[in-house]
Amino acid sequence: MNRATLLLTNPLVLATLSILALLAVGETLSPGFARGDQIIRLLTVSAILGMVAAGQSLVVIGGREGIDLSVGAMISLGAVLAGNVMAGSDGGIVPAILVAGGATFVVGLVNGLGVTFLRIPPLVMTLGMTGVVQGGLIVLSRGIPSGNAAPSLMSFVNRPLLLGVPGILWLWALVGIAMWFLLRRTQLGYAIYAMGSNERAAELTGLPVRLIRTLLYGLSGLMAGITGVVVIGYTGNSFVSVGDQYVLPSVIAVVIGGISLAGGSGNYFGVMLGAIALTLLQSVLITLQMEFWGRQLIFGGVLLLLMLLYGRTKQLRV
Amino acid sequence: MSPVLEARNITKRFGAVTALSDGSLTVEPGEIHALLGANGCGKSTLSKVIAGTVAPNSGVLRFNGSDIAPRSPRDAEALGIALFYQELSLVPQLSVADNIFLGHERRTAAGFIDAKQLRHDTEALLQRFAGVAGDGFSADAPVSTLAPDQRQIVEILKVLARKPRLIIFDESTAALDRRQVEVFFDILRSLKADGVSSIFISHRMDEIFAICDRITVMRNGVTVTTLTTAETDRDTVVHAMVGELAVPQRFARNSAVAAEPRLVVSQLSSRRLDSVSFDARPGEILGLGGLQGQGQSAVLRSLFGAEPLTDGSVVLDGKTLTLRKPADAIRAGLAYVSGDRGRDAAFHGRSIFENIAAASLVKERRRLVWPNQLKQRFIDAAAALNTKYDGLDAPIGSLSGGNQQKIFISRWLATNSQVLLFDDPTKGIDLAAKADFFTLARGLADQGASIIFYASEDSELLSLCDRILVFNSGAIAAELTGDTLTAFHLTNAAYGKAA
Amino acid sequence: MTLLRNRLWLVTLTALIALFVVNWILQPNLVTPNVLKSNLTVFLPIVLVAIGQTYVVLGGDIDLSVGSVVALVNVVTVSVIAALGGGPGGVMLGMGAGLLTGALCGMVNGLLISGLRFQPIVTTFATGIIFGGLALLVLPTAGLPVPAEYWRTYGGYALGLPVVLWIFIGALIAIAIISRRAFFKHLSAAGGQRTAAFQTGLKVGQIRIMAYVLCGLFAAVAALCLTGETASGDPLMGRMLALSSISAVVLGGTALSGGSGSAFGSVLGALVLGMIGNVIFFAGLPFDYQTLIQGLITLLALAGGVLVSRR
Amino acid sequence: ETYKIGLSNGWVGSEWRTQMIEEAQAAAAAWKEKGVDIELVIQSSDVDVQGQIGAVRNMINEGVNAIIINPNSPTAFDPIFSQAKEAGILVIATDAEVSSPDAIYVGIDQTDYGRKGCQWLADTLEGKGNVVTINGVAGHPANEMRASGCNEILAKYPDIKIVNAANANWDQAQGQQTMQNLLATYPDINGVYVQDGMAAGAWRAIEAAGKTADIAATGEVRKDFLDIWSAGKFNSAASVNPPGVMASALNVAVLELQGNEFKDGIFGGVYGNAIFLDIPFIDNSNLADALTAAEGKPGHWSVTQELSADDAKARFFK
Ligand SMILES: Nc1ncnc2c1ncn2[C@@H]1O[C@H](COP(=O)(O)OP(=O)(O)OP(=O)(O)O)[C@@H](O)[C@H]1O
Ligand SMILES: Nc1ncnc2c1ncn2[C@@H]1O[C@H](COP(=O)(O)OP(=O)(O)OP(=O)(O)O)[C@@H](O)[C@H]1O
Ligand SMILES: [Mg+2]
Ligand SMILES: [Mg+2]
Repeated sequence: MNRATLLLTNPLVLATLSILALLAVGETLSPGFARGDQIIRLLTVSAILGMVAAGQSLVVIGGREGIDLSVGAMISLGAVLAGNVMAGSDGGIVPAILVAGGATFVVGLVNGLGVTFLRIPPLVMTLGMTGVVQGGLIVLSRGIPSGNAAPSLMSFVNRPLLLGVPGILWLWALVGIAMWFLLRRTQLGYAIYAMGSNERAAELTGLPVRLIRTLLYGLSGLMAGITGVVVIGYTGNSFVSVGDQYVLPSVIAVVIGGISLAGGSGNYFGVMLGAIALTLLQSVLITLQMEFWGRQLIFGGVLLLLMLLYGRTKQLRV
Repeated sequence: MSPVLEARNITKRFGAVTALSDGSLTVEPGEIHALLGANGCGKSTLSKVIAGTVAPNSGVLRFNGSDIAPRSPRDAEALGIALFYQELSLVPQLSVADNIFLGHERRTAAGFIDAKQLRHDTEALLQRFAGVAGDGFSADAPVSTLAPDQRQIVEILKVLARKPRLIIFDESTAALDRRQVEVFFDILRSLKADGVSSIFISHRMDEIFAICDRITVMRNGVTVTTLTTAETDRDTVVHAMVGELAVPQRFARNSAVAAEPRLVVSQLSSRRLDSVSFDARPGEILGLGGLQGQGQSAVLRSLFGAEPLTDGSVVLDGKTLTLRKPADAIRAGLAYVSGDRGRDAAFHGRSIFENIAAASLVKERRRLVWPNQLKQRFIDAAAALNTKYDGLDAPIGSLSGGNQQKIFISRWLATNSQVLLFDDPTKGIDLAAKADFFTLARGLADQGASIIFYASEDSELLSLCDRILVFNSGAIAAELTGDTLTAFHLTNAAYGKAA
Repeated sequence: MTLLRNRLWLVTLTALIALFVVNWILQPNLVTPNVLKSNLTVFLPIVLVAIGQTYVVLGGDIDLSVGSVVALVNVVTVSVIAALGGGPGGVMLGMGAGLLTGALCGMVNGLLISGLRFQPIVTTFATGIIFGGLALLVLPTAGLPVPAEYWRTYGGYALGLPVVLWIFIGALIAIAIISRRAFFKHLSAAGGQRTAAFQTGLKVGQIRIMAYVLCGLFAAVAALCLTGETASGDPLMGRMLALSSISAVVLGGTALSGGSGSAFGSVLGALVLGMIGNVIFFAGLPFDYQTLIQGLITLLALAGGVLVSRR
Repeated sequence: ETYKIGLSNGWVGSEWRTQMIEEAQAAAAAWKEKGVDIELVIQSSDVDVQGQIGAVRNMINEGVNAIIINPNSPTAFDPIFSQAKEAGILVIATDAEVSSPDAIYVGIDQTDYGRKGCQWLADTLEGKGNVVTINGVAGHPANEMRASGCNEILAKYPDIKIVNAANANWDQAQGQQTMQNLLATYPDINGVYVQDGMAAGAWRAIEAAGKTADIAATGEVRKDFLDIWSAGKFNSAASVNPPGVMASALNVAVLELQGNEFKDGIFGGVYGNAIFLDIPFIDNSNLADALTAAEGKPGHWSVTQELSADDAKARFFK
């Protein structure tokens, strides 16, 4: 394979190209689409998706068919808890983050325990957990005022903080750096790739595989909870299904970002690009003047095209 | 007589790796033809090209006088070619019978699977290995419940059930014990009598000289020569395989074994072990011998915390160890190298650096990883074994099997462990790599390490070990030292109760 | 224990019987022909979809698009029937068009995933969006009633037994036949160890496509049943079927990693899921606890099923 | 007197539905004072159409006197409602009309809901300007009816141009994101028709773009939003779909069960089986009243209205 094809099959390059292409299409369809402030708003939405996808990435890289379908319910849980805790006051932001993140971290750990110690397939465990968390939310949110976002949280998410860029984007950048550091500079990161690649071998080199896997699901929960806090900052208040729309996009962003669903490969920068590409695609579709079904066809079709570019599994005859 | 198979100038590249640059092979009707060569020289790749599993980049294949280009294993099978896959082609979830006749199920008139016939045919085939196949080997047993040797037998029977004209056996004896190999050889001979040609790939020189008519030797993806067994000898073959490299045959025993034991193992018991007690000294290479599956691997894995113990104690340097998980053993200074590297060692798709680093990170409790602090150490460890690789950032898959195994040994050299547990580490690696390994093992012992070494090949134990514990049914049946370190005593002890 | 390993559905059956007994206690008139028939009518679509999903899962894949396939088949069927004027011939053609649509959807999934080697989860999610979009194109909003004979027949009796029971029996016969074909073994092999299946000379690609087609077909039959139940078209129908069919498959003892399991188990799994809903209903729980309790019981059942199969 | 009444709700994604059921429960309790005992059998969970049909079947098997349903489909219940009728059970749909001749509908006219919102918009824009609409779930009957009611009005104004119609699935966050994209694409939007929770999201986007003074947009009627509306001095108005519709339907059901007969000629609607309730409308003229009514209520509380038993009797029965 020569350099050029190698470059073209690199997920990072592909995602970047998709982003540029989508921006060009958007700008052509509606001038102003690729304007600076508009791009920042798009990035804000991407950041929300990107943060859930961070947890999703860890779970997927960790292997054993890792996937977390309960992130949606956990975002809702985080948002509802955070809304109630901060109840519209700035002083409540820190406790809100702690409560939301803490609760979803625990839910995630339960997912992890089910997956590792009871050996329930992740798809099934997290799907089942979704039902439980949603049910819990309905019980929880009844009668309790579903709270409001604190003003500073809302301006952190929606208004420029530094250099014309909202705080949420700085936070996302921080998450990106933290993910890089975690995956490339800590024993935990090395262990995640190792166990994703070959669990048995990881055990035989002394890595506490089950503990780590449990922790990964916990971290995915934590990221979902924090995303919930961000979401309530974005929408102002919370409701029980606010997180549902992020579940499958978080998986798709991971795949577009070049992380194989088989585990043991990929990195978070690709996922960040994947989240941006996916958000852009949805935006471009909204600006298209067409019936809903037409947008659906294009959305599905573009996903398939992306699959064609780099979501393909290995050939049997090599 | 025209040859059954002619392969000429076959080339195959996997991305950047050239697996075959000139693979050629000619097999006569009714011949047992050995294909020999170091790890990674391309034997399996050539076999897979012939069997249609791998698409060659160029080259010519002729079968029974006409050009062929099998595009799938199905095509090859239709021609009468079958391959025993080195890594086996069994479906663990299906039963022995289902596996053997997969794709060849007899059907009733209505098109349903004829379960009765299937069972009947399977039992007829199993009959061939009756008495040597071990417990739990039946037509209905799921393959996932079988031991490695039993799986190899299923793969052999599966190949036979296809009634091919040419069979390639790619390391089909790797997990078989002596009695099983004998049965297999009988099968080979009867195939030969029926005019079926076989290509036999093995790293066991004795087997090749025992059964093969001719020997084709490959090196680095190129076929170097074809010899007639009757007209050649071991040394000639070895020279053809390794080129200029000399292979030391015996390794001087260490005279300076310390008197005080370092590792004292008493009364180890578990599902597979029955009160095993022994000790190991610094500077000593302690061998574990006996027929396969008598508890040798179980001892090593138990010592490493990878298999649960029901009873017993392990004392290292005067301290009693608690071995609940491998990390306990690693931090106490133990290391474990398995011969089944694909399953037990390789982080597929990850870099060589990551493959080496894992154990050091655990042993040294490094929470943070700064690659530059570790690189030199890893390069040194790999160099100690003459490992050939492109750089620490290359993926592990770019190396041949033998070189991969060297990396997995380097993984433990880098941790500077003092007690090394080797679980058939040379399985399926070539002679040159074995020689590198033996030299290294002896060197480590000389520097004061204790080595406990299990090998499925007796000759390896005899040439390397200072002392051998012979296992039978999970217990130590005999201890061989000094004058009793001979093939005769070893075989005797191994078969003591079993036969 | 080996008995259990090969007959995982026995565990599911036990759970089903337990739930049935609880249901019976809570609802004394459960064991009357009408109520039983009524329950079977409710469970039949998920049973059928779960059967189809089993074959895909056995082959080591997954189909998240079944819900949209059901919707698409439903709107195609009612539209064709309406276009042809609603006579008996039109109904037949409409049903035929529906089955064909289901098979085609399965074929598309199969070709993409097996032929072009796309990743199954994301691919069927994408095709699900596309099929859903097509359903909205065919019938933009719910409506278009089918002739009364259609749903009267579906809800009625034939040869002394309810039609829904005949369909259920037909489905059991179909899975019994499939499980005794070589195809079933080949599918298990393709899902259990794909390279091995390929090296053995199986047409792995075709086998996986066939599994998707079967899945599409069973989804289509489910859609025809739903059409009989709802007597009309609804482009948003069946949105929960994908995930609940996967739950049913897992409850029935089929491994999500492929290679082992049975469609019969999935039938039981689907019935268990349905009975859980019944028990929740008749337990008379406060309404805001219904979702939570249902979620907990379902999770416990899934966990329990997986656990037992591991022993 | 004792009646057993089944309440079926097929979606639990919003507090509106919770309030709907709570108000129905309160209405049932209120009948006790009149000497009528009402036992409620409630099914309220996220189900698809056949799941809800299952619940209705269970209610029939349980032997209820009446079933009040917020249906997940307008047409899918025809066969099961005919079975209910055969069993002598009164079926009343609320919130969304059903096609079954064996049921009646008691609720608001969703088309009129759309008409009212867009009439206000057209009046506010003085009959000219660029308008975008953000609708709920495509293909959902209530959404389609609201959209058609709105379009019917706007079509009367040749100078009003609908530049884009998007779908945001009745989701607040999607409403916000969609509005953001629309604002970026069409810098000269004058009016927005958007309904329910999506409206809060849309207004958030309008606020973020600093265009509250330039754009007239419909809103919604949860207390949260009323507060922001009032504080931000939005140019807004909203039709109210009161959660009390189910309670109203319950009152009608009891009256019917008691043997009262419907007046002649009161049925109308798409399927000729509907009796419509009034649609309250809130704009800046009566916003203050709505805020007074909402005082002390939780943030998710929606402006509501219930037809009392006596009023129902007077209006609909002979
Ligand atoms: N699928 C593959 N992808 C990439 N490289 C491969 C693949 N299969 C084989 N190789 C490489 O091709 C070379 C030849 O491998 P092959 O398996 O044919 O060797 P071999 O002679 O059978 O060795 P061994 O004795 O260890 O079995 C090796 O360098 C190996 O790493
Ligand atoms: N339509 C049916 N009606 C009744 N029982 C059925 C039906 N289909 C399958 N079964 C039974 O359900 C069980 C599971 O079916 P399946 O064929 O998957 O299992 P199996 O382990 O292959 O069983 P067998 O050895 O009998 O083929 C079998 O015992 C089978 O007889
Ligand atoms: Mg080989
Ligand atoms: Mg069977």
